[in-house]
Amino acid sequence: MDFTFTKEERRFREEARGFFTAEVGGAPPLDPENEAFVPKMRAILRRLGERGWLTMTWPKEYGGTDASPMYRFILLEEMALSGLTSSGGFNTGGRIVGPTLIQYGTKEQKDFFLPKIAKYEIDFALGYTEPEAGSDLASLKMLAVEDGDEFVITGQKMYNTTCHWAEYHWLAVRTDPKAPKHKGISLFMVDMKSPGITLTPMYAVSGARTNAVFYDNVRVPKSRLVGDKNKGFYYASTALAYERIFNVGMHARMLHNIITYAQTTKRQGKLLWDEPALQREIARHAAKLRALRLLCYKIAWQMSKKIMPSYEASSLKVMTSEFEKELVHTGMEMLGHYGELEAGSKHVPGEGAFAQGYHSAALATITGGASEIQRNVIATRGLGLPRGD
Amino acid sequence: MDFTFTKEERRFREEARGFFTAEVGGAPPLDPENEAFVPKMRAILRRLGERGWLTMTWPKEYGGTDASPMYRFILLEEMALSGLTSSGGFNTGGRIVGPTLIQYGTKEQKDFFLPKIAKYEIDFALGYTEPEAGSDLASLKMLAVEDGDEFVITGQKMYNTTCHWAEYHWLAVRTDPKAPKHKGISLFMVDMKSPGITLTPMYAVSGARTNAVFYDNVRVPKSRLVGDKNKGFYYASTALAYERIFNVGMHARMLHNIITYAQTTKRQGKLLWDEPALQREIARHAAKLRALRLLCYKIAWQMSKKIMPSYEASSLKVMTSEFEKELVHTGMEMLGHYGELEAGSKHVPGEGAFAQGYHSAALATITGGASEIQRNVIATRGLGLPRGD
Amino acid sequence: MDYSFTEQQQMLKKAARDFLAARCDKAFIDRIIKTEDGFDKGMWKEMAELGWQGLMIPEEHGGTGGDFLDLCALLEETGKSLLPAPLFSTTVLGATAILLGGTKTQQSRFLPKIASGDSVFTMALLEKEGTYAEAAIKLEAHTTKDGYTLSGTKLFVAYGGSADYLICAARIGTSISLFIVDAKAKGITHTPLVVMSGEKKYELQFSNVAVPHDRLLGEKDRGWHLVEEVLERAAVAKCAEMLGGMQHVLDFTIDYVKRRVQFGRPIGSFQAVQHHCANIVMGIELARGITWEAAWRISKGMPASMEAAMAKQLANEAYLRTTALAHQVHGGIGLIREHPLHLYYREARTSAYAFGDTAHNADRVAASIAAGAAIW
Amino acid sequence: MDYSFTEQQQMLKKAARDFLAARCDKAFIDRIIKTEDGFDKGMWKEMAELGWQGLMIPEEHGGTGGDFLDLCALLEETGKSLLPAPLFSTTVLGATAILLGGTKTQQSRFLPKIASGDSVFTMALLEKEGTYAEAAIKLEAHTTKDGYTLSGTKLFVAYGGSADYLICAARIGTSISLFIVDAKAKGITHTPLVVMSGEKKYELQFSNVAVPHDRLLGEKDRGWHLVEEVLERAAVAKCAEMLGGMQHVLDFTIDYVKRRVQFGRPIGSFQAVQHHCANIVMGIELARGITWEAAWRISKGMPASMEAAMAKQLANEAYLRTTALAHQVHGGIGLIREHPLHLYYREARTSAYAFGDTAHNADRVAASIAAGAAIW
Repeated sequence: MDFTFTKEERRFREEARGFFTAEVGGAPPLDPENEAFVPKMRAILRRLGERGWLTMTWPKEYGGTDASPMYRFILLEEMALSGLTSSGGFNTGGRIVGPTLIQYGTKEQKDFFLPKIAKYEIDFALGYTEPEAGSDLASLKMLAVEDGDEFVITGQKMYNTTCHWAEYHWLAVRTDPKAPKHKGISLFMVDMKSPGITLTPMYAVSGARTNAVFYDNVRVPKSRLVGDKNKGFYYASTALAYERIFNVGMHARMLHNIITYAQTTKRQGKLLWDEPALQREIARHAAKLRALRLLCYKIAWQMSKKIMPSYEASSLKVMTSEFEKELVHTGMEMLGHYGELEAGSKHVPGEGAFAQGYHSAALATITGGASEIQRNVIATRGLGLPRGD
Repeated sequence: MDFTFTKEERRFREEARGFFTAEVGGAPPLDPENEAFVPKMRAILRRLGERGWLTMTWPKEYGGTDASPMYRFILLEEMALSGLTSSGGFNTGGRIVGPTLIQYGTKEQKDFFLPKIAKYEIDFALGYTEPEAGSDLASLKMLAVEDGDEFVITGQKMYNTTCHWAEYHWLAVRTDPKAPKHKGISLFMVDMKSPGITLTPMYAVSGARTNAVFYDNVRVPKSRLVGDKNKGFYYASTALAYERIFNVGMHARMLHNIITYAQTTKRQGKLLWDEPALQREIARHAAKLRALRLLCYKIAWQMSKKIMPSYEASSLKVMTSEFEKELVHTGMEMLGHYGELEAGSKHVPGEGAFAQGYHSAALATITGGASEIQRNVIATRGLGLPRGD
Repeated sequence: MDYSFTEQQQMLKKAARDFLAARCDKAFIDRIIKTEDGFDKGMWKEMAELGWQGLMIPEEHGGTGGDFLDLCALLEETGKSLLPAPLFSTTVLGATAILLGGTKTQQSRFLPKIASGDSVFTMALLEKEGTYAEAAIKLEAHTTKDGYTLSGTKLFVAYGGSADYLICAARIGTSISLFIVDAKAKGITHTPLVVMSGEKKYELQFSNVAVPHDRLLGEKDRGWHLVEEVLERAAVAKCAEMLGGMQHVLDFTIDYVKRRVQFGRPIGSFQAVQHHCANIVMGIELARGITWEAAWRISKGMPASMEAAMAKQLANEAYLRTTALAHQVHGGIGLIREHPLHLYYREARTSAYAFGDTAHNADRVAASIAAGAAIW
Repeated sequence: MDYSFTEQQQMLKKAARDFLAARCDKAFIDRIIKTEDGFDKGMWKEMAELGWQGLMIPEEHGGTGGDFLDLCALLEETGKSLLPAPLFSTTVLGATAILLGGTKTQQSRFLPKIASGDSVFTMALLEKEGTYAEAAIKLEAHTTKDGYTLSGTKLFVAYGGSADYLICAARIGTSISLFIVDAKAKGITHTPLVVMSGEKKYELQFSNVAVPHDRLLGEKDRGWHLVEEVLERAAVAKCAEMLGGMQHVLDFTIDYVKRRVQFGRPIGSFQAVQHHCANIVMGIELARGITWEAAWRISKGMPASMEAAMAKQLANEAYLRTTALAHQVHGGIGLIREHPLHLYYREARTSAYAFGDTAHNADRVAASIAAGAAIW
């Protein structure tokens, strides 16, 4: 066993920390629920692209450096520690599209998309969920019909979060309505400016914008079909494997904020910190934070050893999102009446970070695979229990 | 609304309390895990029988006084408060067999059994569970075959807790192996001294004895069949309705013991009680105790209004048993190393009541219908959700 | 023993449900909570005609002479609909304080205006510390020949911007006195706070605000006792309101999981969803009984501080858990603002602070036990 | 970064698994824990031949020169089997104390006897208060011309009846010193305690027990420091043992729910059962990483008190939850003594106290944070 990073990994961490400190250090944390956040975040991602950091783990022939997933993990962890959210659907191109194209894309697709993704000139919006296809993604209904050199697509997507600014839609649609539902789905890369696409904005409890997306006879060239027709569900599922790097940098910031507030705020003449019940809660969170960090490191290590994590990713998804809720709960209870104040209010604690955390935490255990589905995966894939439902 | 008992109810409570104080007051609590407990408990039940208290709610023609279920509830609550367990399968005759016979029994059965049950001259052992039929009771396999005036029964029962002392077995057996599984079961009252019955003792984690029961061609007269043949599953299910009186008297004792220990034990020069985290835990338990008591009163009140509780009983079963575990957890954590001592050890706190509580709590959320099954019932019967499994 | 509402209470509740179903849908709430007042004045008058503001006010003062339990029964309904209006602050805080502590003159003067819907009341209690503790009251009252002048800052004052009168707690030396203050009096500065839920809250800064003698509420220097009496009622009334909210969330959640199909079947048939729903039910049941017992005790004039503190703990826990689990079974649809769930989720959070958070109420129960109160 | 055991550690674990599978089944445990000694002396010798007692002891003293991490790897296996033997007390408490604090002479004298299986060690630390606090040590040592005499009472001494030597903490005035005491010395009275789990525990009463000078362990008056070093290791080693136990419970639980059929299908296909199992897995994973990091840090000589306190909190929680949920999915069969589950359920409870309960370790972490320790 060895729980240290290599000298090179540590050096890279220093470099990444330096970069993020320069980019966001000092300034108040960017507010991901704010519209102004998108251009700022995209600018930062472009600067990451300039350094080749978005594609480190890609093969050299596609502009990467064949770096170990550990580096990508370190980058994301430092990013989260700096206060930049790692969620929100940013860099879907680099996280999901690029690796999928490298494996299944045509030469033309690779030549066209990969350099743009690497430099963050473009990004993609995930186009999976539909009103009737949430946890049960395979039941999606949006239909693509072949017509000469094109597919004609009609239907509705739901909660496609970055559609209002991403250049492309990474779209799952039904191409064979007669096949078993998992086997009639294909993936397309659709230019968001295509005629026939309309968006209806919707706002999450956290204030973040998401969209209902309507396709009305949208024509997409066949050259934008990803891999083989009707294998889209499989590609989409395996693409998730590239996403199995978790970190608890954000959680560390949240716990830090709680501790700082407790150690600097007096109530009835006593520091909040001096409440033993709160101290014990914080101690438990600190233990969990460290333990989760190790599990995150472990997955990154496994991936660097080419061991593909399976249920471990589900288990980390559940644990990190539920831990987020526990932290939020401690924070909210600690704040008392101040906990009801929102960003922008006089007297709001932590520049609104606590309230924002309360709203975001509601999403954490649902988006990206609800905890219930993840527990099913742990039980069936991880423990080999028979599928029941 | 009105949250008071009537004057008559209060007078009866005083009387019951006086009785139990005289019977068990002062003496250390009887240890239900101890073999010596059975004769003591049976003696107390006989004295209850002498007073007519086992059958108060029965119709006058069968020796009862047509009393409101509220009286039976008060009796059981006072019994639990006195330290006498209300579980352990005692008085299955009065709780389940009597009411069922009153509704479905033959005149001969009523004449023979009801007076004996009322005076607690006999008791019954519940004979439902089998090795392959636990939560899924309807899948029981023990077989009864008609032979002239008798049924011949062969098979195995499991965890039939009071079989080693009860006079009769309240036995569910399959009488029609070809019918759908709920529709081929009948109930019998079997004399435990019948040739062909053998018992293998087993001991629960709590130390309480239970039994595996083997029937080898046991001959039972047809006159001991309860109601109609093949309707036993229905009778057994409805019989549970008579059992839907819960109380939290035992929980009150447990919480009282925790508070007393905390208020009289010093550690590092400080009373345990002075630990604010413990105080908050106790306060939460105290709130839950009062709230649960009200829900218990509510069911008793509903029954006295002839409103048959349905899912409410399941919800009380889950809540009281899980509350028991929470209390035990608080107690065990509070005790520190002393919590590992068992009854009979030097230095054991609470005469072993805490350790006994730890062991008993393991059973609480399983026996009498596991919490998972009860939650299914709440969801399907209480909320009308569609059956899934 | 009787766990049911009287026929009259049931009629009151039914009328309230009908009125609110017709008048207080999500679009109405979304619109009203963005207004400066935070409530609809026309509707406020209609509520008065329905007898809501005067429910607990004696007939001689223009009310209908109901009791505290009646009011709680009504608040359970307004809690279901998240009614955005100063009904709680006017009745549970304002009218209660005047009923408990007011002189005959004060009662005759103010109660009819409450009952008629002419006056909106609220309480200005909390200050910088944000806790319900006597020591946290720093706003000072100085004696003048005509009465008093008040100086200091109040926080989290519900409808502090639209109220006509404030019940204001002020310090005179080491003790607290209460005053009925004109909310628009000279010297009061109103700053709106941005809060999670629909109830408008304000910071009020008092700078030498003159208050005449006859506005002293209750005995001088014994104000904190009166505050505690009001807070006990407010905690219980809040529990009733919360019960309505959580019950409504349960109702629409059950409705949804019966209809929503995933994996070829209604999601309500999945055990995980069923158990979440069962857990919501149990939380609500636990909070419900003790809330009504506390309300009943108060309406009968019996001591209820232990019950109130217990009820608030359990209601806080239940409402938060209800909305969290409801989110979980709703999935995506529950996470967008078009869906009502997020309003309840916000309400659960702010309600949990109101009139004592969970820790505050646990500490009160523990203090009672320490002082020898029986747990049974 | 490397989360795997070395090949050597894997071999050690494999050999242990094979040995324990052959020798330590439930019937063996049931029999042995009823004996007075609480362990099988023949087996103890065989364990020594396998190198277990000497695993962490340098080769010059007859051991195999492994490190603390190796020992923890072994204890994970003995924890799976609930091995009833004083292996923990002899190695983690006894050998560790002598390795950390013993003089060369003491090491040469005692370590070979530990490695060979000739001596059983334990620690006599806890007293009436039952806490791991310096102030709780009241047993007094008085200086005599030949050494010391000890008087007082020790509680919860593991294998206090069958051990050959005790590492005993005693008070001399305001500070603590440690002694290596002959467990059968004149003046020691042994009273067995009835404990939940298989480990035999005793009360030891010391009445003027004579201890020669050369049995002082470590520096006089600096004994508590040594105790803390031993406790830190003991907490982590206990976590490793607990991890083995909970993993084993998970394994046989999974096996059971795959086989057990109710309602026409394996109960492992019910979502409620699946989620219970998933919750067990997550609890174990959480405790596992931090336990091994702490063990690794100790074996590398790095500070590990924060990690140890964190690991013990999470291991306590995980083992208790594992056995509770395992009971829940086993139903009836898991509730009878014929089934091994109840042994783990008891072990989980007693392990949660060993070398610091959850509150104790939480308070340690909180104290570190208060003193400025980084949480990241």
